[in-house]
Amino acid sequence: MIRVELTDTAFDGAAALARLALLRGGAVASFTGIARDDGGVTAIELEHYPAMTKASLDALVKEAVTRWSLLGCILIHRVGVVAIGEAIVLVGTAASHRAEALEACAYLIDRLKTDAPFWKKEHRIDGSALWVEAKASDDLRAGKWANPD
Amino acid sequence: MIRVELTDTAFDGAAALARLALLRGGAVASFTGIARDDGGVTAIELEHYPAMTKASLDALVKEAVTRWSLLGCILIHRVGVVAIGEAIVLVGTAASHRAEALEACAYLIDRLKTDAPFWKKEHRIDGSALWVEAKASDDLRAGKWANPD
Amino acid sequence: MRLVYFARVREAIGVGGEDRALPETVLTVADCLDWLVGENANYAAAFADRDKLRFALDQQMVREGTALEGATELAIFPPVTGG
Amino acid sequence: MRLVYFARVREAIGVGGEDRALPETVLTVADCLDWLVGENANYAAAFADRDKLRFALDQQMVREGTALEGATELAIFPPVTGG
Repeated sequence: MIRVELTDTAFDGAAALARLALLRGGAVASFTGIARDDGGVTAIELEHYPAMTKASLDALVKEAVTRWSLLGCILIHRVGVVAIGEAIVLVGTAASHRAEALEACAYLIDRLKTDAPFWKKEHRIDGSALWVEAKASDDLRAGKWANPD
Repeated sequence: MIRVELTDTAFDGAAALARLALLRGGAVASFTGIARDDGGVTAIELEHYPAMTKASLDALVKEAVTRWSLLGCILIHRVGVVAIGEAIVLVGTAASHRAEALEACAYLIDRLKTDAPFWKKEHRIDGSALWVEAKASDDLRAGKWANPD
Repeated sequence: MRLVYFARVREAIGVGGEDRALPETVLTVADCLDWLVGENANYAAAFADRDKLRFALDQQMVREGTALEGATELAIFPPVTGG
Repeated sequence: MRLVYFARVREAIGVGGEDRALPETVLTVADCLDWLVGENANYAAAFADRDKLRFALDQQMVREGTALEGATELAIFPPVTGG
């Protein structure tokens, strides 16, 4: 069961994950990225590259499913304006054992942060809006997945 | 918000995780271990050491919260008979950033597998019941957390 | 060639996309940037810090040195910040 | 000393726990195992493979060589298989 979805409205992560638990695997791992107010942020807006985004996420999921022989995988990402406290992204993985589920989940969130064409703009209380800067640490984390361990 | 719980009935993992998402952190990671039928298994029974179990889980959670400065942590583990398909354990972690949440979650499930006094007995279709053998790979995984990286 | 821009680059140039007939001499992504900068001041500002630019050719991430060859769409954007 | 057993060890011995007055000479967990084995054949079977035994003294995981000292409860069990 593979589900890759872009959505411009809040999604029910719990329901999505519940389906992974039905795949008779022994392990389900998940990561939820939440819009966070680190001081003065009212909302986070996600711009993306429609013709490429879904394809890039599909490719990452396909890679993870193969490399960690996943029974199921979910990747839901918001586009447009996300209110503080709402989920921006959900990654869910199901496998027979925990190592595969945990590693594939970390792989997907690390890689999508450096490979999927999204850009975050922080809307602030004072009415300003700033593009979020990519973090070098994200490139580092993505890099460590380069050669299959 | 820290919640460590032993329960002899099925629990609602989704509701537990939803509370972690309210802690204004940017990242929530989770792991669910599910009773799996790898051929002829009808149920899995968990024996545990009541006087020690909760204390050992509390200690692991305390260590994870400190080491990865978690905003919240959940650890729910079943005791008694668990039907195939039901969750045996849920680990949930909330932090400002994904690295802390993901690593703390993997730490907790790896360490509880070698440190928490539970023993699994597989009940099989033919009426037999076999104690599950501990896996050397579990000791290996737990070992890698020894020195804080 | 269809050129598409996103985020800070789109804002600096002022449009999200445009179609351009590229001269024969423009062979790589880098050549294309140089040619555009020569065309219009806005591009100079948008492409000022090339370390802070990423590229996709027909929706595949590529480096600056990649040849355009038969590609139909070149996207130019800042490092991605999704997730 | 309160002795408690679990899983395969409990089944091999036949009881989940018992109270025993340990002789002065029993100083460590290992001594205790040796003494019990001397007492009753069931213990010999239960403790046959010491690599497959784990111990907790007053609910703290310990090794075979750990001194009993003032501890009140010694748990003897197979490697844990939770999670």
